[in-house]
Amino acid sequence: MSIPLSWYLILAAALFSIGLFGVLSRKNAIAILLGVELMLNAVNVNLVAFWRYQDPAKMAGQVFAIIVFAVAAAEVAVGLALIISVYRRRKTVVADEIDLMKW
Amino acid sequence: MTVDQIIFILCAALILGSALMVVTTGKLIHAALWLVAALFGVAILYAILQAGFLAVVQVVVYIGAIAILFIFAVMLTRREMLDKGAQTRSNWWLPALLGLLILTGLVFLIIGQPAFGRTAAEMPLGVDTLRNLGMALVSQNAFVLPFEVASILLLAALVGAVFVASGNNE
Amino acid sequence: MQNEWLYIGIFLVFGLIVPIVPLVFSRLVAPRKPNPIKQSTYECGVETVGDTWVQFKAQYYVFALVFLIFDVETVFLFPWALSLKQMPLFVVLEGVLFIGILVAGLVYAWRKGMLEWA
Amino acid sequence: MEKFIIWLLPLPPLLSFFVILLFTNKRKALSHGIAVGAAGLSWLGSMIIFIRALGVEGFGKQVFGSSINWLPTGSTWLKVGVQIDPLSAIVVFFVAWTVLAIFVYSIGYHNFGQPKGDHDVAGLPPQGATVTEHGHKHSVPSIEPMYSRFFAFISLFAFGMYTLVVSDNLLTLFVGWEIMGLCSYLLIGFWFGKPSARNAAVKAFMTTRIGDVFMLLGIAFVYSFTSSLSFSEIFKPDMLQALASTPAFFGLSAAGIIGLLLFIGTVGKSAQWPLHVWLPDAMEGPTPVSAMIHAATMVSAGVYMIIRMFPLISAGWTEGMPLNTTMSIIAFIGAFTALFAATIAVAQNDIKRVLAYSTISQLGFMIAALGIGAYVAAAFHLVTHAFFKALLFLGSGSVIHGMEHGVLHTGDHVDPQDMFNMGGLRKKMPITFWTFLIGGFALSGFPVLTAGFWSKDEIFAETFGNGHLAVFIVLAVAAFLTAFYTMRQITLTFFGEPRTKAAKHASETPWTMTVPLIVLAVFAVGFGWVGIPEHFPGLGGLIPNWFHEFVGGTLTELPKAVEFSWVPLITSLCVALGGLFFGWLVYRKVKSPKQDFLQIPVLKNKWYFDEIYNFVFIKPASWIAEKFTSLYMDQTVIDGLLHSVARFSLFLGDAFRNYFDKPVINEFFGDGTGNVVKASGSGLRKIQAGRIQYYMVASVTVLVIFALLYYFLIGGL
Amino acid sequence: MIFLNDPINFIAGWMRGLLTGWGLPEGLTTVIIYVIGITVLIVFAMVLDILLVWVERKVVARFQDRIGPNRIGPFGLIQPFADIIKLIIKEDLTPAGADKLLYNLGPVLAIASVIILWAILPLSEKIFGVDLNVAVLYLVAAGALGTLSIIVGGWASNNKYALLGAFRMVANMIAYEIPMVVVLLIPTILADTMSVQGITQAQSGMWFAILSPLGLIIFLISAIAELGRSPFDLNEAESEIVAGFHIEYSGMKFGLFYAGELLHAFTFGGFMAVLFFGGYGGFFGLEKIGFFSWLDNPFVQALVFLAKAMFGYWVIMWIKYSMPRIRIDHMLAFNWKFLTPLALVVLVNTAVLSKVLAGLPAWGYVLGMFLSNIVIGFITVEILRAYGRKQHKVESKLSPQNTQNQEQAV
Repeated sequence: MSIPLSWYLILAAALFSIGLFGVLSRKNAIAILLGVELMLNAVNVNLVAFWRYQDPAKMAGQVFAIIVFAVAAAEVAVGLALIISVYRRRKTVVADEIDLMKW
Repeated sequence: MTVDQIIFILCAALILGSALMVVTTGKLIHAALWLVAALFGVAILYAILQAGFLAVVQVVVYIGAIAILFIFAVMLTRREMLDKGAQTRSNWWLPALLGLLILTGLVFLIIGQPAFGRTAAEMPLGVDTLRNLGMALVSQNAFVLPFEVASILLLAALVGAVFVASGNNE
Repeated sequence: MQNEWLYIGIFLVFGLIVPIVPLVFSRLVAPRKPNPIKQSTYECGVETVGDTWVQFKAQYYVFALVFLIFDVETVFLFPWALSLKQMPLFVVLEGVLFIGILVAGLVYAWRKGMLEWA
Repeated sequence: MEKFIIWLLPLPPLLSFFVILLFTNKRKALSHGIAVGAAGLSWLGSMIIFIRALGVEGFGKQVFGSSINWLPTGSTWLKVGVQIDPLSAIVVFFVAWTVLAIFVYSIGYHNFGQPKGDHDVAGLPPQGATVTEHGHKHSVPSIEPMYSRFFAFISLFAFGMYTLVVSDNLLTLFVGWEIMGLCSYLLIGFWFGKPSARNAAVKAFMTTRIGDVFMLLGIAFVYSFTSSLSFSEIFKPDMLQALASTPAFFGLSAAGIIGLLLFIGTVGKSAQWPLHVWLPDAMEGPTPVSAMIHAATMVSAGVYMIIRMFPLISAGWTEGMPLNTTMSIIAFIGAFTALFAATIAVAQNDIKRVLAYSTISQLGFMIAALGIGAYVAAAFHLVTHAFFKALLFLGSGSVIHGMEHGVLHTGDHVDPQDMFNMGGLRKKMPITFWTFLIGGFALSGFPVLTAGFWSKDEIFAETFGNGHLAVFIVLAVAAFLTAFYTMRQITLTFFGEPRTKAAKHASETPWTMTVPLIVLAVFAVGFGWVGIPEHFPGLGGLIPNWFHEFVGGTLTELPKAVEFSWVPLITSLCVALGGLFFGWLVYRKVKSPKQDFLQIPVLKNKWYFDEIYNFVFIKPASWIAEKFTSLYMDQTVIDGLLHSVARFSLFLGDAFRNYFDKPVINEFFGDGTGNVVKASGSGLRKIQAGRIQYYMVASVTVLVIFALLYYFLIGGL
Repeated sequence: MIFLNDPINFIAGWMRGLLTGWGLPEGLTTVIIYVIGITVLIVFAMVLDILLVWVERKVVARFQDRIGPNRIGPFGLIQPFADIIKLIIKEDLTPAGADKLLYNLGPVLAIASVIILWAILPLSEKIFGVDLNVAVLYLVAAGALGTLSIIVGGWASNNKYALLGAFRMVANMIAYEIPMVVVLLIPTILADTMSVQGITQAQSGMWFAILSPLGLIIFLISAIAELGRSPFDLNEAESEIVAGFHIEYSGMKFGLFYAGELLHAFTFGGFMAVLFFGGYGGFFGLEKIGFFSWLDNPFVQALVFLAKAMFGYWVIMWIKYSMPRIRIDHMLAFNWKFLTPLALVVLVNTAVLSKVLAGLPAWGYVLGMFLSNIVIGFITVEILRAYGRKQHKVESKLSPQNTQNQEQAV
């Protein structure tokens, strides 16, 4: 393992930023969720990297990573379900046109 | 430059390149597939980090389930096969700027930390990561509560999603 | 440990190369005389009507949904299964509770009639 | 043993909530059976705990409690747990009684056993049903269409209340707090068919939310300082010392800031000025149960919390010293609210609104008492008030119920809540009358007999004894007004002759409603006697001042009882009797609002507070909205610099949305003053395009900006 | 005789010596050896695959009372090679409006997702690619790639039928992946490991097929569904959607899909052998007896394994060629309302019993497991029969209903 920890962290940071960019810049709600996935993965990379570099005997890192899996799954399931039901009513998936929530 | 450093760099290139495609490509279905590529790269990363279980789980959950879900959603929410018009907002530069700022800031901080420069110790022998993970998940003085709560979270997600997806909740 | 995954990696690469080989080969030897009729979409000889967008059933999505949730839950169960031998019976019951919650979701979807196709 | 019971205390209501919600929605009898059963279980548990607590010598030093590791925070654990100390024992005592009373009462109130309404719909109050008895048909009250749902809600409410009381840390306390906030929303808006109810629900929710945000800030502050949330940790003497000595902002100590933030939470929850506006509207809920929840139980939670936090607030303050800033603010707000609400109460005609404002005012008493450091007095008044105010509300509900019966019977559709439509009910509804009388006298502090007298007297004694004359006088006036409007209410409702046909045909309510009244009446009288000061002439010392010893034990050193003085005693006698007498004198002849000389607009319109809010908040907010909105509209054509400006302005608009137009929203919801609403609405609508990404971009921008600022100004992350 | 007892390590050791002798660095040597080993393994798999074409055609012919390929070469053994040549020199059409890259990616992924399974397939105690400690999940992961290949292929064809076929296939695969994954937990629990070697060795005394017959049945069913073979071949469903997701594919690309399916079926036969029939071993302790010690020879083991795998493959074929296609709504209902709950029940049962019976002697343990499975199976059958009777009444009332569902089922 001749890879310094910082490489992983920087990679994760880059992934996170890209995901953030996607979330902020995409029109399509589904594409926004794609960005969210990238961000979540960035988090996971950090978790696992720290697990490996701190103390592999302590499993907290991996456990949290798995929890993040669960969270990501839940988020995707509900998010996409919402998008689809909105699409059914309003025939659009463009985030800007989904502004029912004002007032 | 050792072997695993080369592997890491290739893998990082794969991840970041695909990630960029995800957020920029015009065709949504391609974005979803690029996401698959990026996530696969992350799985390789886990393998390099000797978290084999997570590597496989990454493939099973993300590529096997989440990506499929995305593709289904894309296909269910399109009127024609090809996406027309720009997929990116007119003022995409501001998010780009923000992303760059955050990235530079983070990199700056990470470089600043000498502690992050270190490389990993060899995996201690006789540590069965997988079994430890199982133990940690279920033993009372560790993470059994998150373990159960996760199932409740997933239950909630399932119920909520099914309820929303079933159109009859006017 | 590392080497196992190296092996898998190489295997994956080869697994991708192997099928490409015949494709390339046939690309070399096979004749290529495309024309619009050949390339038209095949619909039992009938002209294609409309584009390929079909209103798919949301059911597909719901199944994918339930599948996703169950998939993640099973991922939780594998470490549990591996820890059974070391742990007391109580741990088994934890897992059973976990599965019970799992089933509650299934039952809900069932009751909601989302598992019906029509 | 106790530990288990305490852990289990909140559970039965929660279970009943889920069971009713999921399974027994159709089976009305089963639903209320489950709910009442659950409440009974919790009641039993609470009583056991209480008795055992009494048994323990020096209970304040050795409390019941246990806690578990909940969340691993780095190396340490975030603990959650339960604890019953003297204070919470007392509170759990009255909570158990009142909650049980509500549950039983609701059965009768929602006309269980009556036929289904002819055209009742879910979301509207039952309209009555026509039945044919031996030939001729006449209309009777009909059963609530959402009967089971109601019991589910109040079960959840009870769960929240118990959680809040038994929790030994701010976290679970806050959880219970928020659950009750939700329940108040659900119950106020229970008849969501009525627009007024809907708006009142939103108003209450929003207003309390403001308080909660600050409270959450306070909690976070506590955690960041003490890295723990459990009371036992925070209240360690050295910890308090540290908090009191650490300077924070505005020249306040950390303890002061935290106390203030938490107090704002109380202001929201206990409807203190300036966040009092929601409580009167909360009376839209099913009369009177949700009203009773909001008036007798839930709002007590706010006071309970702030009393609980007293050691923190008074950190570095010992009796006799001048008050520190936080305490003075609290004292001021309390006293002011007490007087202010009392003045409004005298001009209300809706029987419930009178009680609502009197609640606000009484809570003001407690807050003021706490502010001047009268810990025990505040707790004492909290308990007695809970009992007699519960009694009063249930009584008023009973009155209204009787009136509704009369309305249905005679068919002349007068407002069954307007006191000017009543009169002479004492003959029609004797039990209600007597219990209401007891409650009213307790509220106005009728000497010696009633509980209210003792608790108020103690507050007076403390304020006077510790030389806070201003507070003393204000409270005295408030007390006089209290007695006055109470008597006004009693007179208008029960004495004189019936002023409407409906009142003529009003009838006594079923036993399910009267029995709780009687039970509460007993406490409204009896509970005062546990707190008689030793040196009280005549009675003093017959019963030792048990309450003082018991609750005082909660604090590290027992607060010394203030020495007896005739002045506060005389004062309280005068204001109480005088108020009652004047009330009777003025209103015994009054037949209609016209003869009521107090129907002056400034009071009727609650000092124009809603209008003031409209002016202060809506106008500027909408102005800003217009400006920034136009900027934003242009930003597609003007160059990039303006882009970011517009983004930032969007952030501002967002902030305004959160911190201004929530008051705005709830204000204009509270009483739809139409055109202002339209103006502000159209103004703000543009800025809140509801486009999630703008909000995200804005917040991220601000995040980055602040990060940069932080780095370059403070330097070094 | 060292070669006969441990061929792989023998050759590997020899080559390692050779290469390091040439002065190559350690890491590179490893890589080279891996590459060679992998090449050999994959080539073996592909050749086997080609033979499978022949086997399939022969077997189906026998099922359908025909002779099957018999002209080219002895018993038509050369037939498949002829097929391949034909497929390669056939013109390869790409429909207009197809998504070129993905269109080509589809078949490649399809066969790759099968080939990578061979990396963990233990041909014998000594002859195997790699012994992952998460092998069981690896199987599922490969399945995920397969799902992806289908949806990609179907989408890229830009064809209604293809997309529909892909959708149905994917819905079908993911649906049946749940009981599959749940059932995969059972060998994991019984063997207390996820590595295929470990699972195989755990069965040297007693097959898991006997400890958990229900698990075996569920695995078989869901495996067939995963393969998308009849009775679960809705992806093709000629009568409804012509040829499903590979309708537009022709020439070698189609050939790849086809070959992938066959190899996949065989591979699943192999995994069934590993997970439930003791893989290369599992002679009930027979090999302990001196006279039978030759059973431990790696080549013998490999033969045994291939035989078992072939048996599994044959069973799959048997079912395929003797079962009608199931309607999609029935199929999904069967999965969600029957198979998944049953699988969960079996899982819980196994988990609890493996703890409770742990103290008992071996025979008690086995008996308990087996009987519990029988009981569960019996109860299930009873429930099904009760349901069936009820259903029968209903159907007899409104029989015309069924035809309508058919169209809706698209």
